[in-house]
Amino acid sequence: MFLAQVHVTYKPSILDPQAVAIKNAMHRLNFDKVEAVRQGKYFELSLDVATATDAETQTEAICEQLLANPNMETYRYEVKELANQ
Amino acid sequence: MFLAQVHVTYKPSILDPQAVAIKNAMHRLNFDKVEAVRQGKYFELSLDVATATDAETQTEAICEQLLANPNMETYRYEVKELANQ
Amino acid sequence: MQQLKTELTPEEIREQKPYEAWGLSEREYDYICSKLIGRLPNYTETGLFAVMWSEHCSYKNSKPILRKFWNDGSRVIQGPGEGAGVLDIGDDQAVVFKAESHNHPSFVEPFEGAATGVGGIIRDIFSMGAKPIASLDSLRFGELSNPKNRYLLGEIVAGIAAYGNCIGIPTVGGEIGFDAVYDGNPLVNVMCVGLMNQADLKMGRAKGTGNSIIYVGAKTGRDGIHGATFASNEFSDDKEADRSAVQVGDPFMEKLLTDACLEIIHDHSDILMGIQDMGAAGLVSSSAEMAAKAKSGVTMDLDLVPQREPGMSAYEIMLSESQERMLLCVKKGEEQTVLDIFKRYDLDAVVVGHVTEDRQYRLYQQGKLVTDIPVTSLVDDVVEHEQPKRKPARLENVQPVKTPTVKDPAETLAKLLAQPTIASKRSVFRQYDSQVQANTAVTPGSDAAVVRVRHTRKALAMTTDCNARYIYLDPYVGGQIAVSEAARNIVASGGVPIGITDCLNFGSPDDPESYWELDQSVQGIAKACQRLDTPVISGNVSMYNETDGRAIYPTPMIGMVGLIKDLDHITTQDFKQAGDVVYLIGETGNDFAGSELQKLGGELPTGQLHFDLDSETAHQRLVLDAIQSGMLQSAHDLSEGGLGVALAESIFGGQFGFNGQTTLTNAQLFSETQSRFLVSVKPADQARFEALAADQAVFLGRVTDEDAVHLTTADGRLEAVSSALKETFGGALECLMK
Amino acid sequence: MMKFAVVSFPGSNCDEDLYYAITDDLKADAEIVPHTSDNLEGFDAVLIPGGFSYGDYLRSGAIAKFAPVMAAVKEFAKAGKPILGICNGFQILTEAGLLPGTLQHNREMQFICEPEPLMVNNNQTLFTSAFKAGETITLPIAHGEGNYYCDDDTLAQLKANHQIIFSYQDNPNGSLSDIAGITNQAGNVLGMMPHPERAVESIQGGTDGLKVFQSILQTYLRTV
Ligand SMILES: Nc1ncnc2c1ncn2[C@@H]1O[C@H](COP(=O)(O)OP(=O)(O)O)[C@@H](O)[C@H]1O
Ligand SMILES: [Mg+2]
Repeated sequence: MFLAQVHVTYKPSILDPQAVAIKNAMHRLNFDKVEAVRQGKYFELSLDVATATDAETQTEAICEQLLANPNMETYRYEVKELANQ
Repeated sequence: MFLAQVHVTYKPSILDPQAVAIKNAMHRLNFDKVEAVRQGKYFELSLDVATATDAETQTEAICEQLLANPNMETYRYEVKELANQ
Repeated sequence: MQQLKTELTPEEIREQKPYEAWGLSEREYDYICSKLIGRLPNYTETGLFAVMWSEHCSYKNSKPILRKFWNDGSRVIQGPGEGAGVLDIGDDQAVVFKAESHNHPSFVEPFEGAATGVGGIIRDIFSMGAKPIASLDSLRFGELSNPKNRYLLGEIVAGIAAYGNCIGIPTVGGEIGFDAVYDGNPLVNVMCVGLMNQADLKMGRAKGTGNSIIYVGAKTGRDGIHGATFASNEFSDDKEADRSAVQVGDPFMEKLLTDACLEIIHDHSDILMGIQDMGAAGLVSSSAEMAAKAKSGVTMDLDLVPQREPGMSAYEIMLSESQERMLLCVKKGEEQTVLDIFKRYDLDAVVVGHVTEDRQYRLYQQGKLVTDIPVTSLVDDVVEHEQPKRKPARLENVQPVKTPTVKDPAETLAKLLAQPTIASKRSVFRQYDSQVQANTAVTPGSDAAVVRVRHTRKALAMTTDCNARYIYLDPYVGGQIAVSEAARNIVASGGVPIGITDCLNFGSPDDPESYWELDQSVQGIAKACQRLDTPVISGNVSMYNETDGRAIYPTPMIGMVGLIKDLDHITTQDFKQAGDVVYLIGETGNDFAGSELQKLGGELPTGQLHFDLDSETAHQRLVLDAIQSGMLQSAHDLSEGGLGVALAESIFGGQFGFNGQTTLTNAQLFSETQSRFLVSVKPADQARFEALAADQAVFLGRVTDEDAVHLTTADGRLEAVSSALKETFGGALECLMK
Repeated sequence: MMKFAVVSFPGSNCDEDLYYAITDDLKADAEIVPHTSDNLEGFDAVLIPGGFSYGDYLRSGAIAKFAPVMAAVKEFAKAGKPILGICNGFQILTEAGLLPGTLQHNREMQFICEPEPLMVNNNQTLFTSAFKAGETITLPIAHGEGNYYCDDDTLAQLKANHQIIFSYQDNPNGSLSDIAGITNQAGNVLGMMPHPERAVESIQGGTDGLKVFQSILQTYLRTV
């Protein structure tokens, strides 16, 4: 069993109203040392495959087809083997 | 300048309809090796503070007060110093 | 369009012709150089010309045709040419509405494309000084057997819902049609309706030398650069990879913007000289148009424009189509009042320039004059193109269609009710908040939506309609039908039709057949509008709806608003009580050309349409009279699927059945003869109604509380279970989406 | 005359609807109070409207709970005065800790706007005294995140104290125990996902919602 940890974030040029709202909220709460906020989605997939390569191939395909919108998002992921099932 | 990378995820006991929907979508796309999906939010905060400890204190407070809902979410974060401003 | 590291010099532009990729022809470029500015434009200026001269901004191809529309009428306060049209509805109030297409962006990025489409049309409404009170969406997709279309439908609807629900404007109606011709080219048309006090009317004018130009709203980013020319070019498969036009909407920001602008309009009308939204071609089109309409000039300092990204060029700042931005012209010396209000709403607002006397359009960046051209060269001097027209060969020697045989009308009815174009759209419209503002009297699911005007006895009825299969068969007659069908929906709801907006979704104007279709349908629309007294007060043109050279059906969507004079007149299509008497208004012929029954047989639309504006107006008059004198329990217009479908739909609102008899044949139950209504009347009003209707209505049967429909025809019987029909109708769309 | 405060946050969109429900239909006094206000003196009840406060970015209600006015709302709650949060208002009250539990995404992950039949489980509250016990009413819902969740202990408590005021007859969103509306333990704070203010005139399709406001008014009149 493998665990894929996926991060999906907006491309830098895309307006992210949510991040703006969150940053404003932080400033209102006097966390004014926060200079910038980016936000994104995080996924953990447990994959029942034989090898790390399989896990990577699957994760890549899933990101491309489902988890990320290539028009405006980029993704990165890491795969690790899970010790005990 | 420090970068805090924050992950907010549902507590394991909570049923997350969004994760269920994503897993179902994966199975419909024939990614049937995906045994489980967890999803959450990911934040990157750039903090203009002097020390790593400061960055951690701030991040902890921000997570607690704003980024996570303690009823159903947990959070974890890492702080690292940014090389060049 | 990727950013060029170093901008081309004017000479390099002349040599390398980058403007051609931006949609400006060499002939236009030469004309601009020699006739309009007398020199070679620099890089920024060339970009400005390219967008401002695009079809999307200038209407250069469609203007000669749009002039054929009819926009008079006693209620018209503002016709086409402003953000939206305005009609008088009495009591010093006015209704404001317009529709807009977002077809191409919604294909490229369905969720955000549709969402920003909603955002854009809302800005057009409140920039006139009106509070947006309702939206409608008119959508077309390829068949749902194609997974891409299921994806597009899901995302587009979610995008419309996300934006409309958040901003708090009820989405009260719309329509969805399916046909393979929309594969790869879905249509997303959104209409917004606003309500205002006539005294608050505002225009997009940069008026009064020395007055300030104020930028407000979202920061400018590199999104959507060349969106306008993008929308004006047909797209083919390889352009599916073109990602530059993606914009993300922020309905929260737009809500603040709406409230703040309306507050300024109400409370500080005297210092607000003009206001306009930044739509297609963003800052350049809003500022240039405001100056052109006021016959003034404008000077702006681009360093002052709020920017989301560092290092943006003048070209990028001016052409950006970042959403949720407005441009205001405010009296010199009074800027602070306006800036303070925006501050209270937490919005960025900055004085970026001022109005000048000399009608020049000047832009400065980092102290350098980067643009200096006449305002008129960007707006008024665009050369119109009346394109060649040719009647398509398919419309020559049209053969009459044969009447289909219908053995078991119940089976045919069930099949029609399961057609996605006919089936209930509840699974879509339940995703829209249709009741926020608490004024919605008729929610989606009946003929027209009805929104009451609070603190009066009035209400507004609204609908969008277009049967493109008819337009394909005969754009002139089809255009008349589209307007008439919209009017029928308004009338069935108890309203007097008062005006229309439109979205003309067509193929390339360079194709003489497409251009002919555009011309013919506009003439048909104009004719019906004049007869029905519904002027065209606003609209939008979307051309180049082609994928790999194949055009969609010409689809001129009509958005109509009606005035319901008293809340008591509000009528829905649902039968109300067992025992009520049901009548069919209007004669039924063998009209299967373009019908859903024909489509069920797998045929492309063929045959000839029949339509008569005299019967149309007479029948509408009758229904309105009957409603206004309190005789009708329900009224439903007949459209796709004819009498059979209309009868079934009338039953579905309650738990009713029907028992009746007709001289029509089985097949005629599904004929789509125009100008018909199905109405129900209390037994006590039967004589009164028959006297009013004379020979225009025939008795069809009675509403029952049985779970069954019995209808004897000339050559058979329709026998069906009401609840089974309802289930088919109710579940079909969801089922196809799985 | 009884006076209602309708608290308005940036992004609230049912504030006017509530204002009109009170002034036009209940015929009581109401005032829209901005999020920046820190004072609720002079008001007899507080209404927290639906909408998308601060865009509902992050989590619905999460940012609104920090608005200046919320401190005053908490004081108001502590004083035992009536507070009604509707839709986004309910979400804000849970985020602010004035009500237990949270509202998650609807089970089907879609926004739902529809009239819903509801059971009035408890008519012994200041918000429901005008209803009959066990009465079925219909109110519109309009939300994407109305799927109520809390842990087992909380649920047991809600049940034991009769804090589940409204429940769905035909659970549209996956809410735990069909919960549509709950009060706090003291019974003076009600959060509900359905919109009573959209059902106060027959032209809106029903008037069941008016009784919620009438209950508040009657209770007030009985106590002054
Ligand atoms: N995309 C949509 N959004 C909102 N309402 C819709 C949509 N599509 C259809 N509806 C609603 O469903 C009902 C039936 O639509 P339609 O079949 O187009 O009616 P008609 O044939 O009378 O014009 C109408 O009330 C319409 O407003
Ligand atoms: Mg109709």
